[in-house]
Formats: sequence, structure tokens, C-alpha cells
Amino acid sequence: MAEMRKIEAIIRPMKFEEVKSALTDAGFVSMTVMEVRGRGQQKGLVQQWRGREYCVDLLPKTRIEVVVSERDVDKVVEVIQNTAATGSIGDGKIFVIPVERTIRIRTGEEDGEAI
Amino acid sequence: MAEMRKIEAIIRPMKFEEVKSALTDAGFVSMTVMEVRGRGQQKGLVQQWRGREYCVDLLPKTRIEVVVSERDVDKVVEVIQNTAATGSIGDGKIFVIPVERTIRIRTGEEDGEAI
Amino acid sequence: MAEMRKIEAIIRPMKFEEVKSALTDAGFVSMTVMEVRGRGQQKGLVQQWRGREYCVDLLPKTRIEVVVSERDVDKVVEVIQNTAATGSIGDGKIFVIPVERTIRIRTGEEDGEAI
Amino acid sequence: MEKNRIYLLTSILVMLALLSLTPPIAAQEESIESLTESVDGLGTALTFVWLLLCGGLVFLMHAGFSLVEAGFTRAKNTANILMKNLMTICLGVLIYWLVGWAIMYGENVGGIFGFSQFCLSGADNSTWNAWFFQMVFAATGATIVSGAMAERTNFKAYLVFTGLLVAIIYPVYGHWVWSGADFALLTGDGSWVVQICGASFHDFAGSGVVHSIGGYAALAGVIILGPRLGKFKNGKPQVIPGHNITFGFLGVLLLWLGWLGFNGGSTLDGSDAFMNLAVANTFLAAAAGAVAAMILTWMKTGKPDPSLTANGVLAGLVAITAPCGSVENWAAIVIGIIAGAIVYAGVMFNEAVLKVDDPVGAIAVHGYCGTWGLLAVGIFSVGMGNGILDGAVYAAGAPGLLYGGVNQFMVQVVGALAAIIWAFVAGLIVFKLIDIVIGLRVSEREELEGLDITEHGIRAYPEYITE
Amino acid sequence: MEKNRIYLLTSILVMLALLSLTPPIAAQEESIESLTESVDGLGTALTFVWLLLCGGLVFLMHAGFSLVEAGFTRAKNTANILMKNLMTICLGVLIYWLVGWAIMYGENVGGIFGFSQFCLSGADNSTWNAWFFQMVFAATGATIVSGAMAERTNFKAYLVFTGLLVAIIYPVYGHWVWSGADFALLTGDGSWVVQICGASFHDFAGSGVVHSIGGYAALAGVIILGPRLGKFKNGKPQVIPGHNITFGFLGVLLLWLGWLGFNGGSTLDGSDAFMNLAVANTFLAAAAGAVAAMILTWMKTGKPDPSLTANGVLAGLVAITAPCGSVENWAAIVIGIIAGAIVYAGVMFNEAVLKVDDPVGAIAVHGYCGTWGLLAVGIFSVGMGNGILDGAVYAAGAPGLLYGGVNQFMVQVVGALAAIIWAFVAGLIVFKLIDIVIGLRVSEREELEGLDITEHGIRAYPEYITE
Amino acid sequence: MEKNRIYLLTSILVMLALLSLTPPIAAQEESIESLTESVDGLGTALTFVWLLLCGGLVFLMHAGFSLVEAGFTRAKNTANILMKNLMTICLGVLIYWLVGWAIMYGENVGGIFGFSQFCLSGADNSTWNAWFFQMVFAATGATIVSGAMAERTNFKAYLVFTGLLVAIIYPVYGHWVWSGADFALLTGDGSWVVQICGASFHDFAGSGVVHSIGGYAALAGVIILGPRLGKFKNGKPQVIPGHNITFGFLGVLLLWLGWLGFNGGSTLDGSDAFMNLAVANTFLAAAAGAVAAMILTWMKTGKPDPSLTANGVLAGLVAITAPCGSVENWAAIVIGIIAGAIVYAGVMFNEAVLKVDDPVGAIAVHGYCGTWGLLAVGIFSVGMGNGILDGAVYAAGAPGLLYGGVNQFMVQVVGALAAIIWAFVAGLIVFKLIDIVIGLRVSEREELEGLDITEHGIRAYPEYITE
Ligand SMILES: Nc1ncnc2c1ncn2[C@@H]1O[C@H](COP(=O)(O)OP(=O)(O)O)[C@@H](O)[C@H]1O
Ligand SMILES: Nc1ncnc2c1ncn2[C@@H]1O[C@H](COP(=O)(O)OP(=O)(O)O)[C@@H](O)[C@H]1O
Ligand SMILES: Nc1ncnc2c1ncn2[C@@H]1O[C@H](COP(=O)(O)OP(=O)(O)O)[C@@H](O)[C@H]1O
Repeated sequence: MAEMRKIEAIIRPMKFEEVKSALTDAGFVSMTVMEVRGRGQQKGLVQQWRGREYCVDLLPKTRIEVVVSERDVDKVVEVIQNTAATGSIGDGKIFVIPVERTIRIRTGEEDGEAI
Repeated sequence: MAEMRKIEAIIRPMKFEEVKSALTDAGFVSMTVMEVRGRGQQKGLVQQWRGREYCVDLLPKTRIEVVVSERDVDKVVEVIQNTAATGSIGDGKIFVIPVERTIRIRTGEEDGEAI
Repeated sequence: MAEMRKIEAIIRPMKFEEVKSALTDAGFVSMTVMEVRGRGQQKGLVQQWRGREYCVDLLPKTRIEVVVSERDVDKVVEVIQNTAATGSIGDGKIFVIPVERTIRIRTGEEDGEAI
Repeated sequence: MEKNRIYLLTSILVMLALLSLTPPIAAQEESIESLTESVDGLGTALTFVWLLLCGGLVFLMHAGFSLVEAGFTRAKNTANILMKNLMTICLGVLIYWLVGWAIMYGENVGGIFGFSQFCLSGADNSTWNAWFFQMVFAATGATIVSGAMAERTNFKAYLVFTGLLVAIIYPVYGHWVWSGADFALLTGDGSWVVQICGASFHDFAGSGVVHSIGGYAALAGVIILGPRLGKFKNGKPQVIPGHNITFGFLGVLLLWLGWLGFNGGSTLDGSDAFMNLAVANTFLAAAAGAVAAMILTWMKTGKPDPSLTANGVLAGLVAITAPCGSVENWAAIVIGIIAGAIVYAGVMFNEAVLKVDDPVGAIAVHGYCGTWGLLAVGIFSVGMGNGILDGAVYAAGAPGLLYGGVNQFMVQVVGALAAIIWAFVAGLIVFKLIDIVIGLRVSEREELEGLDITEHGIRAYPEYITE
Repeated sequence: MEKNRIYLLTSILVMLALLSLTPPIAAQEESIESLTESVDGLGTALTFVWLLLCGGLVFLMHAGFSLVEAGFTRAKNTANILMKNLMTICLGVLIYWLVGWAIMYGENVGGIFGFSQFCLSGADNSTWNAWFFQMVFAATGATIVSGAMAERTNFKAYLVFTGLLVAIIYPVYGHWVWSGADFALLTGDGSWVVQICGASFHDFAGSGVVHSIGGYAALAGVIILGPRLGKFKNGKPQVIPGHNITFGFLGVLLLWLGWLGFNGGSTLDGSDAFMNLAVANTFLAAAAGAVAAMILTWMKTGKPDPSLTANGVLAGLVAITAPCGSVENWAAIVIGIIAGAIVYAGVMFNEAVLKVDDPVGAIAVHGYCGTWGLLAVGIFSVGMGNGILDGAVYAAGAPGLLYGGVNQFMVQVVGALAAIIWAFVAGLIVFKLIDIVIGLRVSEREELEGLDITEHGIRAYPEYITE
Repeated sequence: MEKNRIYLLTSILVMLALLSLTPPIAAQEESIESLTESVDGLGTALTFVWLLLCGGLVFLMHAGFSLVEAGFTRAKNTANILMKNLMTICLGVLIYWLVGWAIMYGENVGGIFGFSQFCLSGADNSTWNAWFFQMVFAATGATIVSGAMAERTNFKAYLVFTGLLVAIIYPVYGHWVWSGADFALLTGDGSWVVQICGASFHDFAGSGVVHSIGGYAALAGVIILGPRLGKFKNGKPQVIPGHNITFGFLGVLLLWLGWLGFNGGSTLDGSDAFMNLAVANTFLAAAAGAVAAMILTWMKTGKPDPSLTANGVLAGLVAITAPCGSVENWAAIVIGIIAGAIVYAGVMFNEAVLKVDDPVGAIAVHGYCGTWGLLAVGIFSVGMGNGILDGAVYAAGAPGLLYGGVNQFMVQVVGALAAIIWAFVAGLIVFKLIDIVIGLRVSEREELEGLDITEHGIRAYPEYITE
């Protein structure tokens, strides 16, 4: 039984297509994606409304979840980090979280076979 | 102190109502739901725009999170798997993730009592 | 290497601004936020459509994720609990989940330095 | 001799003077004639301008219907609804040109339908003007059906039905009422119906011709089609909220504006002053319908319901469409209030008793309130020539029940029943045939997935995250 | 005898010839008379057509207001805003029929208000036409208020206010200005105001009657109501962005189009050629207002601001409403530019100095720019009969300051002040009373939750996931 | 003596009688004159009313364009598109007043352009009326360009281009076609083009003047601008779906309605009965274009494509704009069908062959179908005075190819080419200059981020969660 990990990466929306392609090329096709808003060290974005400026501190980010075997974690992290980084603040974070079990709903397969 | 687990199920949106009912019937009322997009072994959906076809590879999915005690995990997984499966590719996945602590915000109760 | 935890708090949308300010004041600026729908012990909301009433049982909630070192968990939980609680049903839950690794995409820094 | 000469001279002078008068008189004659022509021409021109612009407003109703139907249904079927509505007017234009006009306004055949002027053959500017105004009405009838059958109907099947409605179902009834033919079933002097009832059926702008026909054809459609998946659970009606109330309300306001053209233009004469009565009554009834529906929902659920209030506007408008040029202002308000109540009760009745599923309330609005409008003519009409209708040339001929007349009411009942029966039976037959040949309903999978993806391969709002 | 006979014969012939001339002359007389009648009738018919269609365009402004107000506020209050706007026009129709018209155009009582023709009693087609055009204006006044008080006002309280505005506040001032009564306070020949100022107040299409009244009543409303939760933090105005800019812009374009009817129709005569001047000036001022507002925001924040630019259009339109038939094109542009500046400054002033919260800028647009429009008449008016106004029959009587006149300016100041005071004081009283009896504002919890759920039990966009 | 006296008396009586006849005749003369004046006045008034209202409908097209362009592009650029469209009409109003009219309708200079009446100097109500109707057309030309260049153009650069288009590019070609000048290049009796071709170029409502000019200027623009990031991958066109199909469809319906004013009003005479032919043909062609485009996409991808079907409506409308007053109904349908095919092929051709990126299909719709419409005049025109055009005063003079004429076709080819060359070359030069001076395109970062944030600091839908 392979140990599984969930890799949660929070990236810039405009980098998403690139990251997706890179993951695909690296053989990691499966993923779940959601739109989130986030705040880190990045200063918010100054917007305006009716002539008045204000700062939106939660900026739109894209969150990618990829569940892989423990041994693939490094590869995935590397791929994401390489493609998502622009070098300026706001590039995002990757979190690796332990997954105890993985079940494929269609077949009931578990863990390694379920990915 | 009961061991807690978070069950994350990614299912077809059109199966959501059924899964929700089944979970309710099985006594698991609490849940958190979000709309995500996902890609697995399922081929994307061919759509068209202005006479040109293209493939949308991230399809809308519904992600259900249920936090339960360790001993209920199997039951929840089973209920979800039974109701969400259609047998065709794209049925989704269930991930079980360890939860260290659970706090009910209203009362501050922890863990077992907090569910 | 600091042990990391992800704190997932599901709160009332209308409490979000307050919780965000309190976290900021307590020094926890970084967070990721998403809109979810949830159901717990809270009875759903009676809505109506074309003269007919019905109950929407999944109510809009806001989900905050903050990843912090193990030692900060208590503080974050406390801050959230204090500000998000109204005392009536539907205040939400906080889940603490172990994080194995944390990577800052911009720099590749890991764990403690990555937050 | 002198005298004679003087006499002759004077006579000649007088004659000359007389002759000198004749040419100016003749010239005046001519200028008067040419003036009369100019004035007649101007009158015609004013009618042309008025009907083109009113027709434009009626055309705008297609935008209104599109928005109401899209707004009050789910986002996964929006593009499909928009396509259906757009195709309704497009097919409407073409088929009403090809066939519809000929059946409706062509040479009468046996009192039942017309049959000449296919493809508007021999048309001149008067014909084009009249065709244009009638065409936008014809297409409206079809659009009503699309709303009731939303979210589950096969696109191709709907197109075929629309074609048949505009080619046959609508113009046949229209011929009975508006053709002006001597033997036109419900209005011709020579028709046995008119002779028995002792009055001519009056449907000013189409509570019957347009709305009843659309509404009861829709009823036939939803019966054959069945309810949307999930609409009834163990026989109990469930709620399926629409995705965009703003679209719905904008649609209702555009429809209301369109009705200014619908009812105002239906005098068919730019110089008929009674267009003002028609418009005033139209607005009063619409407002009364909305207020009534709002108050009813407020009393029932404790909260004023937006989408039913919006339906209340339409209910008032549909109901006043027939009587707007024949009743007093207060009557328009009463008609509107009752229409508001009918739409509320009708929606509940359809769901709870008939167990049919009509996402936007089209059957209650156009069918039931259309019938109510036809009957209202027989109740509230002042009678042409009486009171406020002094000088009117296009209104219900005989007084209504309230003014002591019975004949008008009788013929209105007959005409209203004729619309129900014709539209419902023709609808049943056509829909059944279509169901057999093409298949009226999409598959369960397609319905769950949404018609936008399955019928058109697109999503209406691809960037928004939706539940 | 011969001669006599000849003479007699000739005389008789001449007489006969004369007589034979008389009938054609008499016949011509008749045809000329009937022609004159036809021509008069056509003139009236053209006015009817024109005012119905212009009224329709003004009605469209309700769609415009609905969209602007919905688009520039938050999604959780959208259904409520739409309901308020729909009910505004519905109640407007009914109450202006019931009472408003009587107070505005009824028999003058003491120079202050009218009092007859309740329920349009005794109306004929001319009355219905006039009522229709005036009614759409009346309802517009109320809609202005709904925008300023959006997102926190109790629905029932708003309905009551709307009723009172359309029944009393609007028509009383309207009576002073537009009733045509001899003693009408601001315009009647017999009024002391007119006699003292030496000129009659001119408010062509309602910078005062409609917009000032709406705008300053709104000011009274927001003062009593207080700002939305979160609008001010430690006294500093915060930003609460609107949820749908597309709706807002569509609304502005519909309003602009509506103004074609608003100003163009206000000659109240389909044959008054000066409708063209009015329309040309209207479009010039609107464009100038938008460009001015855009440039101002561009200079201030470095970026051209969409919602204030949209407000700039409306500012120009409101300001030109009074002077559009009395000034030259260049003046219209100047008036628009200044209006664009006023709306920008006004919005800032309201928030920063008055600390009132007006989500859509209604007070600055309708109140301040309305006042500006009234004053602009006194500054830029050419004077009826002079220059481009040669042949005009409905424009500011006396020349403005720029053309050497003072009287017109004086009376405009008086009329503008009268609008401010009347609307503001009447508004304060009515809102205060409503606050006491019904409660003007929803609870804090309801406001946070959003009025859609709490007042109507629905969500305007139930499928979209929103922040 | 007796007799003489009698004779005298009688004579005098006769004279008196004659005299007594003269005044009524003179009076009649006068009333006939004043009647004639009234009738003429009414005719003018009807034209004023008609053109103001048609102009209003054309103005509504700006709402239509705004919605189509916003709906068929991505949400991150919506506020920018709306601002561009709003500013197009605002600048259009001001600059067409300042310069455009003078260049288009001013005193002819060398057959090439006009040059007088800047700032409408010396205008009277006729001028304002004409200016208003022409102005809404002028602004339309500019709006076409904004659609093609959406999602990547610098806002300031676009404003400058719009100004130049309305000031120069549009009115110069307009002068050649519509100025009525004797030496107007394409239509003046004294022009060498007209003399060589033996017929005068006919562009009824502007397939050339408005649509070709806009379309080919847009082509020049997108060539200099380059495609949106991600539009082509390895030279292969990619799909970038629009964010809101409902807006797109509402926009198309508003445009269609606007075209009623566009084509109907272009007789420029409220009494010209051929407005009816024009409108009927307009609706037939629009419907045919939509049906054709739908069927084509259905055959190609297996599903009827909504956004191309919507484009099909516009294609039919653009194509029929020139010939609508000169061809039979069946020809209008054929023209529409071919336009529907052209728009489909044109969109594919632009992407696959020219590799240009035109998000909303403006070049195919307005450019290619505009050219098609101009040629269609030369093919299908009945010839003024023939058949249905008996009595017409404003239609293509000579018969088209199908009716045996060649000259009209020749001059249409020349006029169509002139539009292509003038708009494309002038567009290239102006855009190149703007690119050098201001920079035509936003930075890559700004484009990715979206123009709403970078150009205006706002998000159009701040509450919705979007992909
Ligand atoms: N501690 C954290 N917990 C949760 N989310 C975080 C945390 N730190 C960063 N994020 C997410 O990552 C995004 C980018 O982080 P930020 O710190 O601004 O970038 P950088 O790593 O370049 O400094 C944030 O918008 C937020 O969504
Ligand atoms: N390894 C994974 N990591 C994250 N999400 C996954 C993973 N595998 C599947 N998913 C999610 O599950 C959904 C369905 O998966 P898919 O593989 O298409 O179905 P099946 O299990 O039937 O083959 C995907 O759209 C995606 O959201
Ligand atoms: N066991 C659970 N698993 C996942 N989400 C939960 C669970 N319990 C509660 N939630 C989330 O917390 C929200 C509030 O919970 P609820 O039980 O209604 O509040 P309270 O704690 O006040 O009783 C729910 O809407 C749901 O989103």
C-alpha cells in the first residue's frame, strides 16, 4: 500500500494554464481545482469605486489539489514550483498533507490503484 | 477522545442530491460542500464556440467534506460510494484525511462533541 | 523544522470581516478563503419561489484556511472562536489538520520560513 | 343703341368677370383636391409610422420573453432558451411571410381560413405595413409556448412546433377573429356564430388570438411533455428557482413597454384617438395586476414574492389586451386585479391539481388571463358609441353585462371557448405527432446535464462558478 | 320688348351663372372646413402618437433605473431593489390616476394645488394622452428616491413613501410649475412670485419638477435613514462596490434613450419643431457630462472611473432637462460639462462632508444637477423669440444673464429654492412619520443578511457562488 | 328711364353680387394657402417625429453593441468594453457636432469632402433633426471597431481613434455617398465615377457608409494590434468563450430593433411609404441570416451554435441595409441567407487564413456582409420606378443584374471597393500613428490581469467567483 499525499498548491490564476500543462506533461493528469481568494505577504490590490480608491487585500487565487503517492510528491512540488513562480510576491504556497485512504468511487479501488 | 477524519469526496454535481439524501438517511447530516473543477481519467467535454470545437478538460465537480470519528469513516465512504457511482469514468474520488482537532465555534466544544 | 498545521475554519459569511481583522491584529495575515455551503445542526433557511416555500438546507458559509506552526494553533483557534461565535446554531467549526510540508512557490523556502 | 351698347358691354364685362372667377375656382378645386390627397396621404403616413414603431415595440417583447424565460429558469438551460426565443422570431418572420399571412388574411375559404397571398404576393406598402405589424404578433404567440416547455424540450422538436403554430394554429384562429372576412367564424356578419349570438366577437389586441392560443397550446405541450425531473416528489410540487431575477424583471419591463405597441397599435389607425384610452387602460391594468399578485403572495407566505409579482404585471396586461379599448378606467383596474388573482391561483392550480410543470407561469398568464380578458369584454364593455366610446370606431359593439347587454357576453364566451378548444386540441395533435416523429423530450441525462451543453455544446456563463 | 326680354334673359342667365358659382364656392367652403378639421385632427393625432411613444420611452427609464440601482449595489439586495422599482411604477400608475393628476392639474385652489378630476373623472382621449405622459414622469420622481435609499430601507415603508410622493409631494410642486393655472405659484400670470420677479419660472421637462423633487426628497430620506452598515469607518467613507457594472451601463443607456422621450416629448405638441433643438441639446449635454466626469476621475485617481462616468451621462441629462429648449448647442455642452463636475463633486461632498450614504449617487445626479439645470435656464436662455428661438412657443420667456436678462435668472433661483425646500421639508416630515409608524429601516441582522432573503425570501442569483 | 334704372340697378346688383363673391374666394384662397402650409408643416412634423424616434432606435444600438461585445468576451474586460462603447457614443455626439457633420454635409470641396457648418453653425430645427439622425449613425461606425479590438486595446488609444473616425474617416466616405453634393464622388451627377459607370452608387442606409467603413477600419486595427494572448497556439486558432450569452442575445435583439430605425428612418421622410418595404425586407433578411448561420453550424459541428446564429442575425441586417428599399421580399431572404453563410465563412477565414483575432466577429459581420449588401444592390435591385418600386423616390436608380442592368452593379462594385480601400488604408495609417504615439496595445501583464483592473481599477462583477 502506497502512502498517499495531497498536494495543495495556491497559485496565481494567470499561471494556472501553464501549471496544468506542466503537470500533464510530467504525467500528473488528475487534479481538482477551485477558485479561492488569498492573502499572504502580497500587498492587496488598489481598486477604485466611484472615484474613491480602496485596497482589496484578498486576491483571487487558484487552488490545485493533486493526490499522489508519497514518492511522487517531490516531482509534483518541483513541477508546480518551477512553473508557478514569477519571483514576485504573491506566487503562492504549496502544502503537503497526509492522506490516509483514497477510494475511486467508480470501482471502489483503494489507494495506489485509485489514482 | 475520538480520532477524527475528514472525508473529502469529489463527485458528479448531478449526483449530489442523491448523496446528500443518503448521508442524511445514514445519520450524517453535517457537511461542507463546494463547487470545484476536476480532471482525472475522464476525457474532457467537447464544447464549441463560434463554430469551433474545443475540449474542456476540467469538468465541474462537487466536493463534499464530512468530518467524522474514525469509526464512522467506513460507513460514510460506503454510503458515498454506493450513491455516487454510475460506473462510467468521471465518478470521482474519496480521500480520507486525518484531523487533529475539531472545535465547535459556538461552544468551544472539542472533537467528538464537536461533530 | 517546525511542525505545521492547517486550520480550516467554516464560519458565517457575515462574520468574515471581523475574523479577518482579528487574525490580522493577532499577527496572522496569511490566509486562503473560499465560499462554501454547509449544513450542520443548523436548520436550513426557509425561502420561497413563486409563492411556494421551501427549505434551503445548505447555507452559504465562508471557509478560511490558515497554515501555521504547531505552536500558533491555539492562538489562531482562539482568535477565530472568539470573533466568529454568535452563540446561535450555525456558527461553524474549526478543523486542525496536519501539514507535512510547506513550500513558498516564489523562493522554494520550506516549512517555517515559508509562512 | 347707346343703351344697348352699354347694356351689351356691361353684360360682356359681367360675363368676363364671371369667367375670370371660374379659373380661380377651378384652381381652388384642384388645390383642394390635391390638399385632400395630401391630407389623406399624411393620415396614411401617420398610420405607417405608428404601426412600424408599435410593431417595433412588439418586437421588443421577444427580448422581454427571452429575459423572463431565461431569468426564471436555471443557468444550465439559458443558451437553449435564448436560442429558442431567437429562432421563434426568425422562423416567425419567414413562415408568417410564406404561409401564415395567407391563411390569416387571404381569401376566405368556408369561413374557416384564408388561402391566398402566399409569400405576400402582390404586396404593396400598405400590405407590408400590415404584414409587419401582424407578423410580430404571430411570433409572440409561439414564444409563449417556449416558456412553458423550458428546460426539457428537444430543440428540433420545438422548431417544428413553432413553424406549425405560425403557419396554421395561430392564423386559423386569427382568421376567425381579425380577417374582416364576411364569413369569418367569430366576427363576420355572415357567420352563424355572430348571428346566433347577436353580436360580433371582440378581441381588440389579442387576449384570445395571441395569448389564449399560445397559452392553451402550451398547456397541451406540457401535458405531453411531462414535468422537469425533480419538479414533483411523490406528487408534491417542488421548487426550482430561476437563476437571475434581474433578467426576469428587465424582461417584464420590456414586455410592458412592448404592450404599449401591442395595444396602442391595435387600432390599426394612427389617427384613431382611442389609442389613448387603450394605452391608459393597459397601464392601469398592468399596475393593478402586479399589486394584486404582490398582496396575495404577501398574505400567503408573509413576504411579497418578486417573480409572482412580475407575473402579475403580465397577467394584467394579457387580460386588458382584449377589453382595453372598450372599458372605463376603473374597469381596467378591476380587470387587472382579478387577473393578478387568477395568475396566482392559476400557478398554484397547475402545480397542485393539474400537476403540470410550467417554469415561468405561461399557461396561467397567457392562457387563463387571456380567457379572462375575453370574458371581461362581455362584462365591462361600455358599448360602442356609448359614454366614453362616443365616436369610437373599433371597440366591442354591444354593451357588456354590467351595462345591461347579454349578447356581447355570449359571443365572448363562445370565442373564448373556441380559442381554448382549438389551441388545446391542435396543440395536442401537433405535439403528439412531433413526439412520435422527432421525440419531444430530451433524454434524462441531457436534462440533468443541461440543454446548453447537450443541445448547443456551450455554457451560457462559462466563467462563473455555479452550484 | 325684345331688348327687355334679352335684357331679362341675360340678367337671369347672369344670375344663374352666379348661382351656379355659389354652390361650388359653398361646396369648397365645406371641403375647406372639413379639410381644416382633418388637418387639425391630424395635428392632434400626431401629438397623440408622439406623446404615447415618448411616454413609452420615459417608461423605459424605469427599466433603466432598475438596472442602474441593481447594478451599482450588492447582489444580496438585488431582488429588493427590483421590486421597489417595479412597485414604484405600479403604484405610480394607480395613485397618479387616483389622486396625483387631480392635485397637479385639477382646478387651482389658492395658487397652491389643484383639486378636481380625481380618478380622471370626465376624461376623454386628450386627457388620457396627457395623463399618460405626465404619469410616467410622476413615477420617475419616486424611483430616484429608491436608489438613494437602497440596501437598508424597509420595503413597506418605501411603498408608503412612494404613494405619498406621487399623491402629494410631486404634484403640488408640479402644480406650481406646469398646471398652467393663472395663479400657479411659479408660473401663473397672476402669481405674486411671477409678478415680483418679472418673469415666469421655466422648467421645460422637469429638472425641478421631477429631478430636484426626487433628489432632495432622497436627501431627506437618507438623512433620516442613516448610512448602510460599514459605509463609514471612524467617520471615513468606505467603498461598497456594486455587483454588476454591465447592468449599470445598460441602465444608463436605457435612461439616455428614455430622455429622448422625456425632453423631446415635453413640447407636448407633435408639430412643435423645437423638439429637435431639445433633443440635440439633450444628447450634447449628456455626452459632455460623461466626458467631463471621466476626465475628472482620470485626473484624480489616475484611472477613468466607469460608474462615475455613467453618472456623468445622467448628470448632463438632468441638467439639460430644464434648459434644453431654450439654449444654444454650445451652451448645452457647457451645461453638461459643469453637470459632470457637479456630480463628481457632489458625490464626494455627500460622503465626505454631509456623511450621507447614497449608493447610486441619486442626490448628486438628480438633486444638485437638477438645481444646476434650473439655474442654467436663467444663465444661458436665449429668450423666446430671439435668435434660434425665433418662432418658438414653449421656451424660457426672458433672456438669461448671458444675454443681458436678470428677471429670468431671479425667478429660476426662486423656483430652484422652492423645489429644494418643498421636497426636503416634505420629505423629512413624511419619512419621519413613516419611521415612527412603520419603521424606515430594516434591522441590522436583516441588512447584513441582505434584503432579498429577509424581505422577499429569495436570492436574486441562487446558482452563482458569490463572495 | 324705368328700364334704365332697373337695368342699372340690376347691373349694380350683379356687380355687387360678383364683388360679394370675390372676398369668399379670396378668403378661400387664403385658407387654402394656410391649409397648404399646415399640411406641409404636418408633413415636416411627421418627418421630425419619425426621424427622432428612428434616431432613438439607432441610439439603442449602442446598448446592443455594448451587450454583444461584453457578452461575447471575458468577464475581466467587461467594464473596459462598456466604457469604450459609452465613450464611443459620447465622443461621437460631440465630435460629429464639432467636425463630422461639417466634413460630411458641409460645402463640397473638390468632390472629396465637405467643409462648412462646423459646430452646426447656423443650424435650425431641420438641421438639428438631420444632424441627430446622422450623428447616431456616425457613432455606430466607431462602435464596430471596439468589438473587433476588444480585450487588448489601450483605452486612451481607442478614444483617439474613435475621435478620428467620427471626425474624418466616416464623414469623408459619407460625403461621397450621402452628401447630395453635385460632385460627391460616388453619387453626384457631376462626379466622373457616376458618369463612367452610368449610374449613381446606392447605399440606402449604410451597408457601406456605416458598416463597411467600421468593418474594414476594424480589420486594419486588428492587424496592427495582433491577436489576444492565447488566441493562437502554434498558429492554430484557439477558443476563448464569451462570459455571458444572455447579454449577447439581448444585445442582438436590441440591435435588430435598432435596425428598424436604421433602415426605416433612412427614407429621411416620414411620408415615404417605402419605409414599409424597407422594414419588411430588413426583418426578412435578418431572420434568413440567422437561420442560415444556424443550419451551417449545425451541419458542421452537429450542434446549432448560439453565438454564430446571433451573428447571423446581424449579418442579414448589415447586408440588407443597402438594398432594403430596392429589392423584392424574396431577394431580401436570399440576401440574408447568403449573408448568414458569409458571416460563418468569414469568421473561419479570418481566424484560419488571415490569422486575425476578432472576438465578436465584427469584421465578418460589418465588413464582409457590408460589402455583400452593396453588391446585392447591383444584383437584385428592381430599378426605381419599376414593379414594386413604382412611385419610389429613394431607391437604387438602375435595375440590377437580375433585371438586365449592368451599370448599377458596376457602380456598386466601385463604391464597395472605395469603402474597403478608404477604410482600410485610413485605418492602417491612423492606427499606426496611434501605436507610435500612444501605444495601441496594453502590456502582456495588463492583458492577463484584465483591462478592468488595469485600465479602470474595478472589477465588473466583484461578488461573483469566476474561473
Ligand atoms: N499561511 C498561509 N495559510 C494559508 N494560505 C496561505 C498562507 N500563506 C500564503 N497563503 C496563500 O498563498 C497566497 C500567496 O501568498 P503570498 O504570501 O502573498 O505569496 P509569497 O509566497 O510570494 O509571499 C496567498 O494569497 C494565500 O492564498
Ligand atoms: N489524484 C487526484 N487528485 C486530485 N483530484 C483527483 C484525483 N483523481 C481524481 N480527482 C478528482 O476526481 C474527479 C473524477 O476523477 P476521474 O479520474 O475522472 O474519475 P474515475 O475515478 O471514474 O476515473 C476528477 O475530476 C478530479 O476532480
Ligand atoms: N462534521 C462536519 N463536517 C463538515 N462540515 C461541518 C461539520 N459540522 C459542521 N460543519 C460545517 O459547519 C457549519 C456550521 O455548523 P453547525 O453545526 O450548523 O453549527 P453549530 O456548530 O453552531 O451547531 C455547517 O454549515 C458546515 O459547513
